[in-house]
Amino acid sequence: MQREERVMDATLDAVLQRVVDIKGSLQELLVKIEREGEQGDWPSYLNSFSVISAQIYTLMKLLKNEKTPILRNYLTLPLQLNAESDEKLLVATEGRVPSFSHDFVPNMLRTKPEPDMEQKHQALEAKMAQVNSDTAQKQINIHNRVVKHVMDLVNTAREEWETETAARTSQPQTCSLNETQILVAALGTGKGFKIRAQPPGPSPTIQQPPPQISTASKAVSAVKTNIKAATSIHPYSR
Amino acid sequence: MCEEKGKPSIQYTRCRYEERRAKAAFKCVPVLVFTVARNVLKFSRAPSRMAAPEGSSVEVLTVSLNTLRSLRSTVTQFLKTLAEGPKYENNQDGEGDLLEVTTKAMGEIRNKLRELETQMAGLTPSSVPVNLGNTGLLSLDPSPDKLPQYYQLLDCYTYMEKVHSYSTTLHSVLSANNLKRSALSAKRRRPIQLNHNVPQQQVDMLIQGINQMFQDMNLTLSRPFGNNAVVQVALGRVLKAVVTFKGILIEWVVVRAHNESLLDEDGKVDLYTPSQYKVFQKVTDNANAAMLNFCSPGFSDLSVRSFFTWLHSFVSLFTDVCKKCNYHLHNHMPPTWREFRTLDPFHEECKP
Amino acid sequence: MAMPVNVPHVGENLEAAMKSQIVPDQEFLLQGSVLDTSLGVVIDRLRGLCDNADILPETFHDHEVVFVLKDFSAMSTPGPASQGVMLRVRRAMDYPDLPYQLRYVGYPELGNYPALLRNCLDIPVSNNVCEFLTELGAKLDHEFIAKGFIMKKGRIKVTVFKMYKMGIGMAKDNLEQMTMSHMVELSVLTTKTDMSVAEDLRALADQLKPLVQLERIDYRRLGP
Amino acid sequence: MGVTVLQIFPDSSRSGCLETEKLHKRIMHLDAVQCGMFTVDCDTCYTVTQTGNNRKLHIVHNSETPTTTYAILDTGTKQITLSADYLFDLLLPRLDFMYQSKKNLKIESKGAKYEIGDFVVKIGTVTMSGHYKAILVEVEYLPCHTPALCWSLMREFMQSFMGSCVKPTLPSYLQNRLHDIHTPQDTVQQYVEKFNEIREGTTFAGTQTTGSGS
Repeated sequence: MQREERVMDATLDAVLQRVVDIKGSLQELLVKIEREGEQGDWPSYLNSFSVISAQIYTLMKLLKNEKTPILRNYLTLPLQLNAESDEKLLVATEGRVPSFSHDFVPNMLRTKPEPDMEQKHQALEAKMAQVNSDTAQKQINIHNRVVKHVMDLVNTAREEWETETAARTSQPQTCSLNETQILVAALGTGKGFKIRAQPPGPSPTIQQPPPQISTASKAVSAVKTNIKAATSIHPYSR
Repeated sequence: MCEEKGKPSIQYTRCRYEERRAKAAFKCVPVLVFTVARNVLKFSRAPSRMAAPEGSSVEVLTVSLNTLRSLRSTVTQFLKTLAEGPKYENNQDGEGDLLEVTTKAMGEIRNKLRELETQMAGLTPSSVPVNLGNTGLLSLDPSPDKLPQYYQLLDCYTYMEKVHSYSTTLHSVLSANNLKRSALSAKRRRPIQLNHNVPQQQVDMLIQGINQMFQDMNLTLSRPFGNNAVVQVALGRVLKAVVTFKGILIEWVVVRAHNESLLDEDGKVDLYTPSQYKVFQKVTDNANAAMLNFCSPGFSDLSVRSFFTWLHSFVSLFTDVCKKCNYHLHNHMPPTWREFRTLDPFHEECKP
Repeated sequence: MAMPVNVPHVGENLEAAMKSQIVPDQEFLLQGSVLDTSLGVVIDRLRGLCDNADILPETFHDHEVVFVLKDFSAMSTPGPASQGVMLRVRRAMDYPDLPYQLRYVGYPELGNYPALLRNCLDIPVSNNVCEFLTELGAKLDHEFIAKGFIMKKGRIKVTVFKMYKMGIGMAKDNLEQMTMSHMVELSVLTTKTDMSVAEDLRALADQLKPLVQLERIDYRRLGP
Repeated sequence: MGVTVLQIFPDSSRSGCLETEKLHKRIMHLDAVQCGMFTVDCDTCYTVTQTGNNRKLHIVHNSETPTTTYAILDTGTKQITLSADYLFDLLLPRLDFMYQSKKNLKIESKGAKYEIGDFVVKIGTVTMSGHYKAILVEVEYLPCHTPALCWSLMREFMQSFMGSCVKPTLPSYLQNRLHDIHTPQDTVQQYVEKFNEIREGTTFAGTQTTGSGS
């Protein structure tokens, strides 16, 4: 019993901490929107959003954690109901809730269903009493079958959808290091450009005297070797 | 029995047929009305354009205006009948009556229209209608009451045209030798040509002709403002010029150096910016003077041609020496003046 | 004496500028590449990040000819004389009226900079530069075509382009692409005294992160 | 940019300032307006390699085109003029393994600039590493761009204040480019030509009464 309570306390503390974090980031974002408005920096907005979504994600993860007791199984019991304003509560909620009353938590303090809900409930009870048990059983069976069918449909749809999103979230390759290196080398040293088919003449757009081309291939080897040597000698590095 | 039954049925079908025809007629009424109204509008506008009618046709014009008026009233009558229904004077069968009245009215309209058309054919259009260019689109303004720009524009053009025609007539009268009767009558017989309002083709032809006259002078014609031409001149490697036309009259000339652009930053022809060089500022002044000197309303083709011949003589602006002082320079200027007839170069100060 | 002669001539101004180190001759550079298939995504992302997001990015189509200037007769001696200097001539094929660009790019500097730092001179020149360089003693090394987009964010220049080898006869449609990727370069020109802008460069690179890996790559350390 | 003609003004007194003073007075009589100064300077780089072909690279700046550097390569057989941004100067130290400048050959022409109508006259005193060498007069006629068209006109103008030292024939440089459009490069090349003459002439260019225009 003791242990369970301790776990509960710890969980609640953790949840509280996360919620405070989220609240903080939200406030930050609000202040930013307030202050910068449309002049705001797009990347910084993006940053804020990603921070918030990450925080929400950790909160959800915490709630789904196996060690976390299932909170919905616990009852919340109002211990004290007071219409008068409560100083401590006011401080605890940063001035938002002056008193713990029906106005703020109507559902939690409810002791009876709503009147029309109660009426409906009674009507159904009465109807149930009238129906023959055989027919009732049959109806229940049919209903179950239908529900099961629908469940199957939903499940298959979900599976399909999940595989699809999984395929999408696994980032497709957008860049390749190998290609980057090839390109950088080509840009830097002309590697890949120089080994080329001998053009029949000077390029028509930039005027070069034709003898230049024949010597170009000779220059290749020389430059290459020098580039390797260059790693040790940096004439222009300061 | 059979016959008796058949007869009413035939009658009945005839009735239906008439009815259908009438309905069909009514259906096309709006179209017809529209056409008629448009024609009426067109005709009514046409006479107002005839700014300078020939004396003899005034009567015809009055008659046709009268016909036009009666045509309009008939159409109004017809539309009124359509709107209010026929007047039940001998009202037995309503629909037949309406059909009858409208067909009658339409016949009358047709007659009037035909009459007007024949009269219109008798009228000779006074001149080429003013080519308004894009401003002509103003007439499409659906609410001219708010901004009567189009009509003001028309008035303005008409006024200008009158001024031009009067001045042209006056010019021919004044330039004629009054002592000779024959001169006067000969001038009167010539159709008066309005120089500022000529078809584009005529200007194109003229400029093309001049372009072929000189090898080293290159003329490019454009119409950046609709109807009126702007000619860009490149004369050898000496100078460039922009000549602005109004109809076939030269309005303005700007001369610039060979390396100065004829276009402004937006790529449009720059009509006004003067050259930054003093020589070409002087030449611009002289060219405008020459343009005015050569202008003669009766012989506009000739005046344009002689102006370009004169302008072409500047091909030797930097190489010619002054006819009088035999020097290139006077006041650090080459001879910027060309004599109108002989095209001899002179300095501004050595002008004869 | 007629008049005092005190026109500061051009060279003096430049020397003064050099002394106070305000000549923008340093370039920060980050390089990366993106596969052609993902080009659209990168362009969209960049449009969002860069200035003038509302208009389409400007395109360019350049022809680059690289010359090597060195003493070709004395090949054996070590040192800069045999190593030579690479001089790059760039020409906008889509805007023939623009001046040619002569570009000198130094070797990357050693040191812990956020981005690759190198000496860089961009000199607009008249269009007889190729003839000039040849007569100067330089030899044609290689040439290629670069086609792509250019954007800017503040002082940062962003180029995304594809390189093509020059095909036979160099017809416009006869281009052989280098790889299946577009090159992505972020660069900024700065002075020796102002290094702050490199951080901005890094930040922009981070915004592109999973799509493009932009790094300081020294081409001399790449494989053979 | 109009047509430019460069002329060495003979300076028999070898003092420089006396003659420029004289020109100044004469030109002021022609209603000239003095409008500032000008400088044209020229640095020359020589190939450092031992290989046969000696090339000269002249680096010229003209204060009329302050952001342009002219690099004129003289291979002996032909001249190529490159107009470049003045950043080109920063490139030169990177080429010093091939081309090195000799500081004592730095030569420049400095002086006053006058406007007379559409003419611009620049009277410059040429100094080589600080020593006075000669007087160079540059005359530009702005509205015209082809030497063939306006040479005789310009000759008349130049004779009006320089007298008989102006030869009736065109300078040889312009002779070859009679019908071309004149560019700033042509002006700079004429300067380089004159500078070379002045450098090579062991005596004062001014003492030769013929000048060296033709």
